[in-house]
Amino acid sequence: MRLESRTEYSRRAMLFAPIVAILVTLAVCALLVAWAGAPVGQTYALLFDGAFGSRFAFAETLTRATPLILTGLAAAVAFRARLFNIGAEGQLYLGALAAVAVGGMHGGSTFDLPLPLLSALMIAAGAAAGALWLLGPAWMKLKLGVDEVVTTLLLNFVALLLVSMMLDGPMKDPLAMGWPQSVALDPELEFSRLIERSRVHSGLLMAVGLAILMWLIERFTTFGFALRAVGANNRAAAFAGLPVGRTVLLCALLSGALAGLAGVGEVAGRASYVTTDMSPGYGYAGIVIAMLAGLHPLGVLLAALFVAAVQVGADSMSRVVGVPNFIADVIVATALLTMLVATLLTRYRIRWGRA
Amino acid sequence: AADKIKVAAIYTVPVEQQWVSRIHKALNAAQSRGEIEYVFSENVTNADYERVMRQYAEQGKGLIVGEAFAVESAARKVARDYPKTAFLLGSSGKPQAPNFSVFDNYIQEPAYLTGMVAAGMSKSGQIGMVGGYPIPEVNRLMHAFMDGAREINPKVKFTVSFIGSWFDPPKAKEAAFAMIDKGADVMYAERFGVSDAAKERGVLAIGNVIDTQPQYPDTVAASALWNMEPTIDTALKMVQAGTFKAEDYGKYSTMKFGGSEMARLGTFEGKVPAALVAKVKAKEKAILDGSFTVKVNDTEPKSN
Amino acid sequence: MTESLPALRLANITKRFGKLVANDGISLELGTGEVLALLGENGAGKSTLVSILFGHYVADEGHIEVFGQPLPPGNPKAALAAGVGMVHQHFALADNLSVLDNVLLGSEPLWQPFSRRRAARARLIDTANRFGLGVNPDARVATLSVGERQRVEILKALYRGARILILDEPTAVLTPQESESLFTTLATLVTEGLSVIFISHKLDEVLRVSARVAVLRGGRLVSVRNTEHTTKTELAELMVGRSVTLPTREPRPHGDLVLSLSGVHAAHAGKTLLDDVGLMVRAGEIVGIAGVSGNGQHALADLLCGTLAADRGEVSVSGQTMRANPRDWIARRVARIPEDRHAVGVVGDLPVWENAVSERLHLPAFSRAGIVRGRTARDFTRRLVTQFDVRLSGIDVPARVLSGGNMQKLILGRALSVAGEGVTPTLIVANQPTWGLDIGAVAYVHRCLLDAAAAGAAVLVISEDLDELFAIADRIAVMFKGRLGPALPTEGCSRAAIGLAMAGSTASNTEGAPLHAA
Amino acid sequence: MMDFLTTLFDMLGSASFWVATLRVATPLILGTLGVLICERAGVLNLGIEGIMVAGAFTGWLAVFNGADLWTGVLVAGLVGGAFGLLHAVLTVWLTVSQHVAGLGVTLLATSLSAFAYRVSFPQVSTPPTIEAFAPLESLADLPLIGPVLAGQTSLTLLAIALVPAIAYLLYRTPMGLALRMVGENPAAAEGQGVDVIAVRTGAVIAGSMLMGLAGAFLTLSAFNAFFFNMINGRGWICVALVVFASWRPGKALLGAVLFAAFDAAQLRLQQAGGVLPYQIYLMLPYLLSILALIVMARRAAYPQALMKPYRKGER
Ligand SMILES: Nc1ncnc2c1ncn2[C@@H]1O[C@H](COP(=O)(O)OP(=O)(O)OP(=O)(O)O)[C@@H](O)[C@H]1O
Ligand SMILES: Nc1ncnc2c1ncn2[C@@H]1O[C@H](COP(=O)(O)OP(=O)(O)OP(=O)(O)O)[C@@H](O)[C@H]1O
Ligand SMILES: [Mg+2]
Ligand SMILES: [Mg+2]
Repeated sequence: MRLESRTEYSRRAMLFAPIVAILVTLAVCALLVAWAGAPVGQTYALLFDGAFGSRFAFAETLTRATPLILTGLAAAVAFRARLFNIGAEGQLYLGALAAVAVGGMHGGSTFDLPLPLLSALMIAAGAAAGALWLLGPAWMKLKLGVDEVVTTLLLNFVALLLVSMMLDGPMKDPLAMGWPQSVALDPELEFSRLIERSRVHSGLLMAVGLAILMWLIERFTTFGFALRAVGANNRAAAFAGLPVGRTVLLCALLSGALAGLAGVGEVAGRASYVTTDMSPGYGYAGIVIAMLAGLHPLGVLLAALFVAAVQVGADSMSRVVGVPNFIADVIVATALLTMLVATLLTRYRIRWGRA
Repeated sequence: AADKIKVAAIYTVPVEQQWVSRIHKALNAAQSRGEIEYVFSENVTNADYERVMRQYAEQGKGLIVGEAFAVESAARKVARDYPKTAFLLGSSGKPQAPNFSVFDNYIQEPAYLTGMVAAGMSKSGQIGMVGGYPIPEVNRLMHAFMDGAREINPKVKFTVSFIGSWFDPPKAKEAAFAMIDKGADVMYAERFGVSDAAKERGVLAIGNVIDTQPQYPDTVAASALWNMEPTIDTALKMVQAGTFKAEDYGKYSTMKFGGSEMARLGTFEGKVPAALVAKVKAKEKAILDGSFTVKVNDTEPKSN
Repeated sequence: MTESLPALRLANITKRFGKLVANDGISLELGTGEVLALLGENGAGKSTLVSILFGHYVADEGHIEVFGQPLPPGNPKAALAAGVGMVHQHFALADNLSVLDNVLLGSEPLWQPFSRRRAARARLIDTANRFGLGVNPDARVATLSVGERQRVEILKALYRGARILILDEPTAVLTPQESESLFTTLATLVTEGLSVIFISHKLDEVLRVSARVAVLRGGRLVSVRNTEHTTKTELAELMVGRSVTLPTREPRPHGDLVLSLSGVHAAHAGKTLLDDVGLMVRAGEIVGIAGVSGNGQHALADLLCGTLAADRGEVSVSGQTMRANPRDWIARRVARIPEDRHAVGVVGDLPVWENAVSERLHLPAFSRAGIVRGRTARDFTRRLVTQFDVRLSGIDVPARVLSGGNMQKLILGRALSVAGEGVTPTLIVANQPTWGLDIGAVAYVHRCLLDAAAAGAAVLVISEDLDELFAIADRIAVMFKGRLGPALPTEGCSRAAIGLAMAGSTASNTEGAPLHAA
Repeated sequence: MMDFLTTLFDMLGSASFWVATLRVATPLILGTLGVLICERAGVLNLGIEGIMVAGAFTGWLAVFNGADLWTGVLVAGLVGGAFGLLHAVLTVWLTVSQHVAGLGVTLLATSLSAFAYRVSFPQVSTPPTIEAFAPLESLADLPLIGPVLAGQTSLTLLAIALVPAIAYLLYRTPMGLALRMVGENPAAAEGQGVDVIAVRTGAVIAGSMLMGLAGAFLTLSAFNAFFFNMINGRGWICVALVVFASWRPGKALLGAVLFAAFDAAQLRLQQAGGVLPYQIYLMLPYLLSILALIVMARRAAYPQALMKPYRKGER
């Protein structure tokens, strides 16, 4: 077997590859459903229904996509500069925590500010917390040559413990009857609903806006150029006089901030307080989304929507069909892997036989 | 079959987790009695919890059972949106009219009794306690247990540690080993893994929430059991009769209602000194007749 | 000379990459004990042809016979077994492994539960001695000089018992001495009955070592000549399709002092890179630095490109002391041409137009308030591409798809326009500016440097190719072990003396001029 | 402060501490060796976390269904190898992103195990158990290390024995050389007749088998039942430890033992009546690991072709 680079994009491959990917996923899913002893018949329709079939389903998919877009962007921008930030999960939690620290003082006794200002401060604090959490690993990578994959990964554990400590200590909600959760955000600071009687919140607009902004930055600014150049070939970038170190640090701040904002969105848009299990791995999913999107900020929007839809749809399908809901994750994983292969096949053709 | 109540449960952890397993057991029992049609979703993350609640409500379930602890406000919102559905959720908060009832594992009474057994059985006067996280549901039982132990032996020493996970028996086991190495000879088994360490080292363990004596006949001396049947059955009856309303079901977890009990001594019958058994029995009676109340303390317990 | 059965027979080999026909129906024979030279412009298809022969690529058409036996396509293992050994244009060594490891790989059955390393080591040393290819078997490849790596590559082939040896541009990065010893080795090999295919852009070498010359152009075999009956001029014309004249230097007036180094010291990780280096270059003057790779030229080039800081000493351009920051150098109108165009010269994944402006993107000409002025930059690139004759399908293609020669022209164009269009740079620092380029491209690069000097730029050329220095430099200095000898007028230098100085010998027997500072 | 120091020294001097350390280290040793083999061949395998789950589950399931313990170990290895094959097909044959494929394999292996467990045991409320490996008391008489080894099971000894075995394989056999070469310069390996795709595939499968064993240790030795989430980040730690180890088997052992010692120490310090929040103690192993990384593994020399897909005939 051999892969051969396609000289030009094949329209047919671009169209068929994703379809084949989805068919393979559905086949795997059918097998599992049959194994669990449930009828396979309607499974597919239910899956689609669960993600897009109703106003509620679609709203849920969008709600799920919101943090995924942001963590996806966080990974995309960092990976673009070859800064392998595996720590979006931790940055998300710290972002959420910082948002509550600013916006959770009941009655506003600490920050006696007008509401819009307080809101901006809350968002900024979340972004800053995420950014600073990544700054350490980025600095260690630049100055000490310590691998950032390892440091960001390990710091995820530390971040979560730190959050847990805050929730047991200074930020514990006295009204939560001892349950370790943070004080709640001032209700005035919560993001507004985009759709009545649903969980879609204006964090989605923020996420989409940031995706577009990130695209503009990468595409049209000198910083964006430096980012791409440093990522693709940092020696050449340094030779051309680009500030490699500054670019990496700035990129780290940006990436961490985006992940932090995912946390802000989850607090202000959905949960209104922090708990240690508020993110079902959004940070890790972000890496997958960024790679599926080929690190393209606008591609992240699509990839995040895709992942969210499969998650929400498959989960809801499992409930209707009556199979263990663990199947949802199996379907998500299969969909991811097949879609990954599909995107590869739009660029390469498989040639069978020797060599 | 038309009048079977449709019940859905939503758990944030797999059904093997001790706490959740008790609810699951009671509902399975009701199902096998033919009273209900029972479905559940387990391991539901708290970002998904609200959606799952709404989906079950939309499916027209008569009763939705679950744990609201980390998703309190979202759960209450859903309940408001579906006033015709009965909600019975684990929560330390108050019920919310008209359809949001709460329960919790108020089993501090048998925990107190098992503490008495523990202190009475300990030769070293050192008791080890390994927990997952210091949440109120854990803390209150640990405190009651410690109070009970101190009643028998005021000088008893406690070592407490939390492993930061619900599902890491190897780690819980390590924590327990460390305590046993340091001289603890009775282990309070809040997590899976602790009794295994006790068994391997030949020391005693005290069970919690579930009864594991059949698995560790020579190790588990006593257990504080939580029976969810009184809670679930009461709720089912009310739903059936159309009289379900917002109530605090906490009391159905107490000994008086059969919601909790100290498990029979079983294999330890005869191994526990008669004098100690008598003291425990007396205390049990005092609790049941209301002359003794076990203090509820939800703060994080510390080693001493 | 040749026996009845050819060592190698290529019949009608055709290879396409997409629409491009890299090899077009090529048929060739190689006799036993023969050295056949393969010539052609950059991109003519030489590497492709030998890669097919070795099994890296699979030909779309045609077949190959080795000693009369058909060779299965696309299978390096089979090629090795048939006695074909290959030394790649870009070395195929693992830097982190030892020489022995690199050589040993693949020579033992994969599932053998042990490795006969001691025996292998002895055999390696033996082979090395037999062919005069001394290397330390236990050295890590990363620590070896380019010449030593070359030897390891050849040893790899010989160790496996190669009967046919393919050398793809083996001398491109070798010093004259190293080349010399390679030729001696080749002679030994041939007397032992090996057959050799030799690829080079250097016509003198080709004439010297080969028995026959095959010339490729645009993927086609255009001619096969007996070496005795051909000339450099004829070969150059066959390659390029027109006559090529290499520019030569003419006397020029020298102006003010531009570049001045004095007492410069640099070290890295405890190793001295530059040791008390002093140098002056005037406007309109071309100074060449000769030396064997690894004697501090890298450091000198880095210093003069602003990517390395001196520990001590004074570096100034036009009287201005310089800091180790590329932007400072760019701002002082220094044109920099790096040695490794792929790794340092361009960002291969980015489009040509972005690479063309990368050095000056931060200047108001190409950006405002951090926003790139895309149209201006592209217009500029289009002019640059036309002016410097960079052949490409569009300025939006990634720079990596340019051939070596075209990539070099792009870098040259970018560097020479650092001062802004139509303005001459103050100083040009060119490191190995013609590595791997074909004769036409070399002529072009030399022309550009000479013209720039004539227009008043000070030019510093670092090169291991003495022909190049003698062709364009006004003065030549030799670098050895971090020290720089005095820059002496080219007229007064002899090749032999410089060659000796590069090898570290201070014996100034020929002309009597001391070439070393020490 | 004095108190703290006495506790510390008491702890370091006690055999039981080292027994615990070695026990905690075992899955890390196996997992780290697994990652090491994959990465030496140039393939990042973030599937480890999930492969460990699958190994833990299937090894346990086999024994639960009546197989003997060693068969369980074998099953775990084979299942790990199967997921390794999947990862290899994706990353080595199809050359998709190694990051995503790894995270995908982790999600797939984890969720498939959970799904299979629930389909096989729909009604359990207490996880069923098996008879696990017992500690080898016969070793107690060995001098010095006897008391430490005696607390261990055969799987721990196997893990330790694998360290020199893998070092031998890597540095003293043709296969090991080929494996290192495809991770350094696949094109060069190809040029010397080595089938890069085959060697990489084999390495990923072999490495993943070790990851399967690492998981199985938790259900067949450290504990006797399978729980969801019981791997609890141990796989990720292995990925970090490989960098710490600079891709050397001996240092991998050292790293795993060091991390395990931090973890064992953390539990003991926490129990010594800490005034600090328990989370601080739980953080210690991670923070100390980062510190150790800074001290020991700065500018780690990566296998040069790590994460670089090899496509024949491309340059
Ligand atoms: N892997 C490849 N993919 C696509 N095109 C290729 C590839 N390799 C070579 N080519 C094409 O084949 C042509 C011949 O390239 P080749 O490397 O054989 O040239 P060459 O004669 O060796 O040049 P040089 O003297 O610069 O080394 C090139 O013009 C190039 O476009
Ligand atoms: N991956 C690739 N895809 C498409 N074309 C390629 C690729 N790699 C090389 N080429 C083509 O190969 C041709 C020759 O490339 P090659 O690298 O052999 O040039 P070169 O002159 O030998 O450069 P150098 O010797 O300096 O590296 C170029 O024209 C380029 O278009
Ligand atoms: Mg070539
Ligand atoms: Mg070339």
